[in-house]
Amino acid sequence: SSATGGGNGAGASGGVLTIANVAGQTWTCGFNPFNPAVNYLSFGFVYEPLVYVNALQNNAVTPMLASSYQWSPDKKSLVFTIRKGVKWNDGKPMTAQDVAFTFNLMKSNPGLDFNGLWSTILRSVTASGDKVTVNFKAPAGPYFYYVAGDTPIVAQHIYGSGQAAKDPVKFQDAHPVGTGPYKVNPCQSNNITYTANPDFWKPGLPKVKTVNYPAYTDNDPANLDLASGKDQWGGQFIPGIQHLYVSRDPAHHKYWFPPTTNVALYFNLKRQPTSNVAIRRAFAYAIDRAKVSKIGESGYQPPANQTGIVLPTFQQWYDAAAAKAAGFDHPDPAKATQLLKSAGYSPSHPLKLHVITISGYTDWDASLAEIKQELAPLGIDLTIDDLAGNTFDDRLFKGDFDLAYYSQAGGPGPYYEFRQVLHSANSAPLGQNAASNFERYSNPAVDKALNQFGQADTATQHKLLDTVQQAMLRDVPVIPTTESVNWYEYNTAAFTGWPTKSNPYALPAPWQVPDEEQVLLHLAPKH
Amino acid sequence: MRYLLRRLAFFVLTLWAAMTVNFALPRLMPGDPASAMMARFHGRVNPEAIHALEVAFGVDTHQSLWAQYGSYLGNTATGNFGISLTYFPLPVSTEIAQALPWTLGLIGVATVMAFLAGTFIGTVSGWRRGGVVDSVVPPVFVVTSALPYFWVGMVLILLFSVMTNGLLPNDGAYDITMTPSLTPAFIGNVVQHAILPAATILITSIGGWILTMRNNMVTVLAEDYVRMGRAKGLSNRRIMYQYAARNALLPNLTGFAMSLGFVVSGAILVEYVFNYPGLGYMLLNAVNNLDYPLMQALFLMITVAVLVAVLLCDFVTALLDPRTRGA
Amino acid sequence: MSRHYTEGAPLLETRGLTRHFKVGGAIARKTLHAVDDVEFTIRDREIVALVGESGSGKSTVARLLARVYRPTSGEIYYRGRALSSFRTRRDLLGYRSDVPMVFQDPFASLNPAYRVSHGIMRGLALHRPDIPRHQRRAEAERILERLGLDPAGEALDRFPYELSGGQRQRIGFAQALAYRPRLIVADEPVSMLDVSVRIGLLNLMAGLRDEQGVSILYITHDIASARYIADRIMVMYAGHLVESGPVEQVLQDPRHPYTQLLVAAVPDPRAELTVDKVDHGEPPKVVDPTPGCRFRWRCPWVEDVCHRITPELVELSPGHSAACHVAAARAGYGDVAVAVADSGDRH
Amino acid sequence: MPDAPVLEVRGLTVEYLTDAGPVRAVERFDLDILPGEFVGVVGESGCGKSTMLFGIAQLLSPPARVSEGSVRFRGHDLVTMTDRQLATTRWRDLSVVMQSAMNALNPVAQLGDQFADAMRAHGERSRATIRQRAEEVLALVGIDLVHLKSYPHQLSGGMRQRAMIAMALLFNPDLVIMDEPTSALDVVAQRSLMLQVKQLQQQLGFAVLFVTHDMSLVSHFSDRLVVMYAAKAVEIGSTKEIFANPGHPYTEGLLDAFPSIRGPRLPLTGIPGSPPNLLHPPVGCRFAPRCPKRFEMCDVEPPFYDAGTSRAACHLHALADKKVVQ
Amino acid sequence: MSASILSGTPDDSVGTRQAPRRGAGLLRAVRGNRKAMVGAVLLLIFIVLSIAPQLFTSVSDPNAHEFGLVLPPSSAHPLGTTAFGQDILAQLIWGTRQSLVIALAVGGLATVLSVLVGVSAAYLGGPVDGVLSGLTDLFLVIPTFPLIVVIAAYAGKGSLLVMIAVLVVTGWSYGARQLRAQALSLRNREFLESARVRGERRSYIIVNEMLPTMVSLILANFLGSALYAVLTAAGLQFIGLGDNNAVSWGAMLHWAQSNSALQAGQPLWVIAPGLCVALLGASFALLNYAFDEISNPALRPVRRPRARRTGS
Ligand SMILES: Nc1ncnc2c1ncn2[C@@H]1O[C@H](COP(=O)(O)OP(=O)(O)OP(=O)(O)O)[C@@H](O)[C@H]1O
Ligand SMILES: Nc1ncnc2c1ncn2[C@@H]1O[C@H](COP(=O)(O)OP(=O)(O)OP(=O)(O)O)[C@@H](O)[C@H]1O
Ligand SMILES: [Mg+2]
Ligand SMILES: [Mg+2]
Repeated sequence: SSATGGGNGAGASGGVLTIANVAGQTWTCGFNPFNPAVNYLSFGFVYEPLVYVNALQNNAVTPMLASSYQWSPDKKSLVFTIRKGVKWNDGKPMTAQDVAFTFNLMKSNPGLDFNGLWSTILRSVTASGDKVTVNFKAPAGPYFYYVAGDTPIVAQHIYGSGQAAKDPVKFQDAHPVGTGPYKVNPCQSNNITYTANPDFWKPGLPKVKTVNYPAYTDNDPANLDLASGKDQWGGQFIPGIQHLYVSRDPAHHKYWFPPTTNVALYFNLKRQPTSNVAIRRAFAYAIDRAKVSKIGESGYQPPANQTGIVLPTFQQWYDAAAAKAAGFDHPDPAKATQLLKSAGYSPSHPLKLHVITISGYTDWDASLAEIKQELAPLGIDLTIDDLAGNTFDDRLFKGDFDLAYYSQAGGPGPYYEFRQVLHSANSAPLGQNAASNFERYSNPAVDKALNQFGQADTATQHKLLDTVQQAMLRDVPVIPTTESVNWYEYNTAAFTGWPTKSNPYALPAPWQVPDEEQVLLHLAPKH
Repeated sequence: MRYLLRRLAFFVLTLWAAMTVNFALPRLMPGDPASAMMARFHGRVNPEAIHALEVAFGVDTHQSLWAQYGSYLGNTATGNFGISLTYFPLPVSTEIAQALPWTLGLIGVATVMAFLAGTFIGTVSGWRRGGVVDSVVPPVFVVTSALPYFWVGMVLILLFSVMTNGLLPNDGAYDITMTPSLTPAFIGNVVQHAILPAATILITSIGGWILTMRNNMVTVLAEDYVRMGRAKGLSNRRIMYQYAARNALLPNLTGFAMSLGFVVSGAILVEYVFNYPGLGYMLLNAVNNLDYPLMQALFLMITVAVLVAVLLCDFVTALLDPRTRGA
Repeated sequence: MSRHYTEGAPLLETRGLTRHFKVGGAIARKTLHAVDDVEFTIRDREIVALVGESGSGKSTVARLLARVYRPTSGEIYYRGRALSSFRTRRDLLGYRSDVPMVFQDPFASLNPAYRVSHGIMRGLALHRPDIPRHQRRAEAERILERLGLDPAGEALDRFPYELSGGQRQRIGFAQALAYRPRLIVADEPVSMLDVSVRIGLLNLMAGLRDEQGVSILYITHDIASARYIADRIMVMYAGHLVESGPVEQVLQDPRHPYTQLLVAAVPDPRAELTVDKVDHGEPPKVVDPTPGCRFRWRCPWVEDVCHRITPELVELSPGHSAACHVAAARAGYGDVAVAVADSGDRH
Repeated sequence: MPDAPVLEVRGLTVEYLTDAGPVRAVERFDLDILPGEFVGVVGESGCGKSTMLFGIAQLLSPPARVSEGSVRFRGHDLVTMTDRQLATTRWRDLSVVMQSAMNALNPVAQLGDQFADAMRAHGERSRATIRQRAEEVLALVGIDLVHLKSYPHQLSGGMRQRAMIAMALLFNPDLVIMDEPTSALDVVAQRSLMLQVKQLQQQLGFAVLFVTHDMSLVSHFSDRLVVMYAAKAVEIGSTKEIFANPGHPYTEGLLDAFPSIRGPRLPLTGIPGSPPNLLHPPVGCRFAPRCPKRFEMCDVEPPFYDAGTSRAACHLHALADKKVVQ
Repeated sequence: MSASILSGTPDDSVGTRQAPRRGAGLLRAVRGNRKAMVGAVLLLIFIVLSIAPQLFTSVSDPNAHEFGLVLPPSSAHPLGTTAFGQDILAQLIWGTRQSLVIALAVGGLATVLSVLVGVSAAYLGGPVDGVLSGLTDLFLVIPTFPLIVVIAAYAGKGSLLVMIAVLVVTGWSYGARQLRAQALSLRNREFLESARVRGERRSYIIVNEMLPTMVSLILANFLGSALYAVLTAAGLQFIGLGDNNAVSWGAMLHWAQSNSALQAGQPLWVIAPGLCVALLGASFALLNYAFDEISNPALRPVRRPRARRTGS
């Protein structure tokens, strides 16, 4: 078989690209694009969205299966024009019917609807001719990303019959039939080989004809294979990356870690004493985010800022003036001490709090250890409780914590994360599951700003998010400490066209769905 | 025969106990598969996904605890361990079937090798009591038997892989780019990958066998029947194996069965250190991924493996020791 | 206390003393008849020897008397009072101090973790409340001196392994003597000792009887030593008492064929070898035995009746009894046995 | 040369190397055994009887070693032989019956296999011959042939001892060494086994070296008697004569320690005191500390005196003007 | 692992063999045994380190991120620093305490449990024995480590107490089995019967007559459980199921592993704490083995006579 073509360090010759992404498991050879455990193996490679939305370039849109789209003025209806001449890789034509089918499949199978579109916003999806009309229950500007950019389109003739129709949730999809640039050919538990789809609708693409996706179960071998040049596209944390990776071939071994969301300390706002804003502000003054970033995250994840805007990714949304005025941009232990004193705490009478975190997230453990050390001399005695994942969730969702260390999914812009973290609709009383507003923040002004965001024009949108940032600075409901990044290492020896800081045409990690399709379409062998 | 029946009864009882523990554990803890799955994707998926997951896992319809216990026992007995979270939607049994051969291959072979080699060295050391071998063996192997498995593995990695620029592979069961097949190249690759982890198990577990075998030998050698063997003019080889070693082996064999649990425990860490795709590694991965169905099935599998080995030892003991047959 | 006891009753008497053991697993449960229907008496100031081959139940009798085991059936009377009526701890302690036991193995019967004084001092504490604590040691030394252990104080502070076998066995007797016993149950007290010191202990036992009036049940399989110190001898075979009587009489004129075999087998350097027959007899079957004489497989005199009826102990001459159909018949009791057998009301 | 001894032991000395220093468990032991002779060795527990036997048979294992002396068996010195040379002599010409058959039979092998073992070690290959010989010797000692397939734990103590003796007779040896073969049995079985040994010995004509601590046991069976005390022989002579007329106070004491069951009931005294610790044996005569007849000379180690019928190592004979031998 | 002299057959005492006595005798025996000496000295060093770590390092909070990151060994940091800027040597020294506490606590508690279960099973006999020894065997065969892992995964990371509890629960069975065997062999020993005949109560016999004779086995058991505890705890901490924020060798190993210390050129971060675990384990194992030798002279090394052939 030809599956082993990528090995032996010289993978680049012959245009074989090998991906080093630690999945922590061997491949199940299931490619169901709706299964979040494996969707990064098919969505982007085989399945495609209607459009591509670039989070790094202010949501710039690239048409994919939809050649164009049109919003209604009230943003309650969206019409896609489906690209002509696109074929499923089994030779059948892809039509607007397939698109409508995909959305309606999600409607009849909530187990597929991972963005909860039907339960929150979708009203109906219908096809006629080459048009697909999507109707929303409410103005749905921010949902464009989920509907158009984050929904894989599947074929009706596959998912509408047989095994797939019976239980699409548990459907393995061993031989995925999609429109994307690659076909699975073949899949083994230790390696997936993707070969170029000759009938791909963008002629001449992809230029890289074969992609190997080995199943790395652990970081070390993936790191080694990247370092040796055996693999060209990496997506994980490499400790001591200079020593381990870059120095092996400084000319070609590169990395870029664009941040996307915040890692934050969530306060329980419904519990004493964390409901006391003075104490929260004391935290914000006390924590040296730069040091947390350096020690806890080896400096790879940059320090966050109190506005909640991920920098530099979402730089244009940043309310720099407000941030400066608030004074959280550098640690100020004196202020923290004073605030604590006003709340009645001091090193001799310390404030004792527990922070919960997830067992196994060692970088978070290290960050928290650093935070704990920074707070101790000021009179805050932090105890770190490492909890098993679902115990953690249970307590986080129900609000059973003083502080929690956590990070949310976010989206292509700060709005998404703000909405998740701050909107009161995502909150719940203590003891009941909150959706994402775990600190249980409730501020009508913020809710209103977030609600208006969908219909507003760009200038207004900036104003609205300024309001939110000011609330963040004033109320300190959460403290962003560091910024989660897209881990990305790349080797320029054999391939060109990599996304870079100066050409951020997509989020660059190989596991970033469906951005990886854009990268694959940009890459080209050097010779 | 009665002896074996008794052991069989014990086997069944232990198995039942392990299964019951397994049943009880998740029910004592918060959460369900959907939230566990959710927890796996921290920060990666939209919070709305929880609903999708609950549907996907068909989170428990309300059944009485006894009914659940009944269907659990039934399912387990028929090899139905549920659906893995890590490998959703594959059944756990499929995953285990993939890992089992590796564990049996590596740990089984290494453990049996350690046992055989240890028994042999112990035999020789005990036989030549006070000789050169015997003056070195006890202190050295007392120390090696106290080494932490995972640490030995890491030291070996350092010596034979990191410092020697990958002289021996330290990761996985075979090169990730190879296709499993029965070709010499692939088998050679597998063997190469097995060297370091096997060596780790060997180094850390052999001491125990050597020491107990040596001590048994020393005890047995003082027995009159060994002297009798010499008096009969038998060759040393024959006395050593037929008379002394065989008798010294019997208590060791039971010890072997009894301490298998310890060895397997250590081997789990070895698999972890070497990312060896066996049950132990899978177990720790399942722990990291909060894959409870997989975890439970693995724990049960490992228990069964140990129990079967124990049972085998019992059979062999019965075969070698006529005294147990009547008992 | 003595008011519970019957005046004039023998010191110790057993009636139908029986002890069975369950052996084998739960599936194949069998009953081992270690002691069956044994009756004897021991009087004051008397050494009674109990002999018999290995496994015949001698030690079991000793343990029954020392209340280590409870009888399966039958009764032991101590000075006329049934042992089963001793219920309170006080009563029991009283009996224990009157009837101590000396064990076969002088090493095994002393706790290796303690100095040898431990057993004696505990015995004094339990059974001699009249002696105040601080005088116990003096009392212990006194006892040891009487047993010929010199210097007593030093011996008391030794650990068992520091003493020779003979010394240890003396400590064993000292423990028993500390209670002021009436009857010492001595289970093969000298068999583990070297020949050269053995006789010294036998002399000691005889001295205890003569000087302190202690009775001793002396269990042994060394018939010569039994003859040396005992007044009476009892012979056990396979859980049954097969012969008993004054020691000289039994040894000069053994009535039971087993006793005859036993006596003939005893090596006596001062006498000629008398037997030249090889006896391949196997140990008797005491697991689920069938009625009949248990010696019948080895018996040169075996008759039909021996297979059917278990012989009873019959007094063949004053004080001398044997349990053998043939011997009884020869002594003129045969008709009785056969008559009883034919009437079929035994077994 | 019918009268040449089968075994000549000269100055045999055996030491145990212990932490506390060497323990001489057998010291300068001399003994000749003529063909067909039955020699008994008596002595207290721990006086070195077994050690002496194993020293002769070259069966000692560390920490014991023969430090001096020679053991000439049919003219060849066993002490200097190699393992290979020893192996051919063993069992074929010189066999051993151990103290406890319970431990001397391999618990995991059938009786028949253990018989076959010995025969194969001496070059017998034919299964039929092996089986036939095994049946013959079992019949000699009166054990049912079915027991060839039995494991030791399935036999009674007496049967095991007899099986051992049968095994010792597989090859018609010249000398059978027996270490208290009856001590685990009760009197009746003991007597019966001894009778059997005696009968076989007379029938087959091998010599026997027999060790026991029971004086009375040897009295009827042995032709010659060796009395050991504290690692040394103290008296050697014809059994009958020694019993009639002991030449050493220790022998006297031993005889005095056995009550008779037929003679008059006499008070006996035994021997006061206990045997010496071989790590620090008394200087001079080792029995002196316990000896009722000790006198000044006893501080010097006594040589063997010709005490008329026997040879005894006691200075009393010097007083009686007896000659020193060797 | 073997019967002690205290329960040996009478001939053990014959002649020159020296049986140990409690107290002074035991000490003397330890001093005479080289393995025991090495083990004892090692243990002593660790005990001293754990009692007074501040005497050996100037760092008072070894987990503080107060130094440069990933410094190579130097006179200021003899073993270098971690990726978090912690002094490795200081962490080692301070980490001794937890390992030792776990070892001693688990060793002690597990031994108590073994004694309770093993001795009562043997002494009471009958159905009680059946149940207790069945339970013992069960705990013995069920592979404890995966069980602990599974439990820990459900229960979340344990505090020290949870860890000790889990190790005790899973670690007592081996000892209980041995103690039962020994107690069983003692049960019908004549000195116990002698005590019974003397009129002692059952509780007195178990506590005052039986246990003292099992001292050396109990001690061996303690050492065995301590060894088990040290190794298992380190393993658990290593895979991240312990308290990662604790000052312990296991936590050090965990951090080293999760920072790929081997690959990243910081082998000392892995080697040093592992070596400490190994040394502490070795000290227990050596002592344990030595006690075996002391209590069973047959196992002691012998001097092999050279001069003349002596058979084998
Ligand atoms: N606790 C017990 N459980 C089962 N069987 C027992 C027990 N004690 C004794 N027996 C059996 O009872 C029978 C009589 O034993 P006992 O010890 O009384 O014999 P003995 O005459 O003292 O023998 P020996 O001379 O060997 O001491 C033997 O068959 C023995 O195996
Ligand atoms: N392994 C040993 N190490 C040190 N001394 C030993 C050893 N074996 C035996 N001895 C000593 O050697 C002496 C002789 O022992 P041996 O076994 O030969 O005596 P024995 O006469 O056969 O005694 P028994 O009648 O008890 O069998 C004893 O004093 C004993 O203490
Ligand atoms: Mg008895
Ligand atoms: Mg001997």
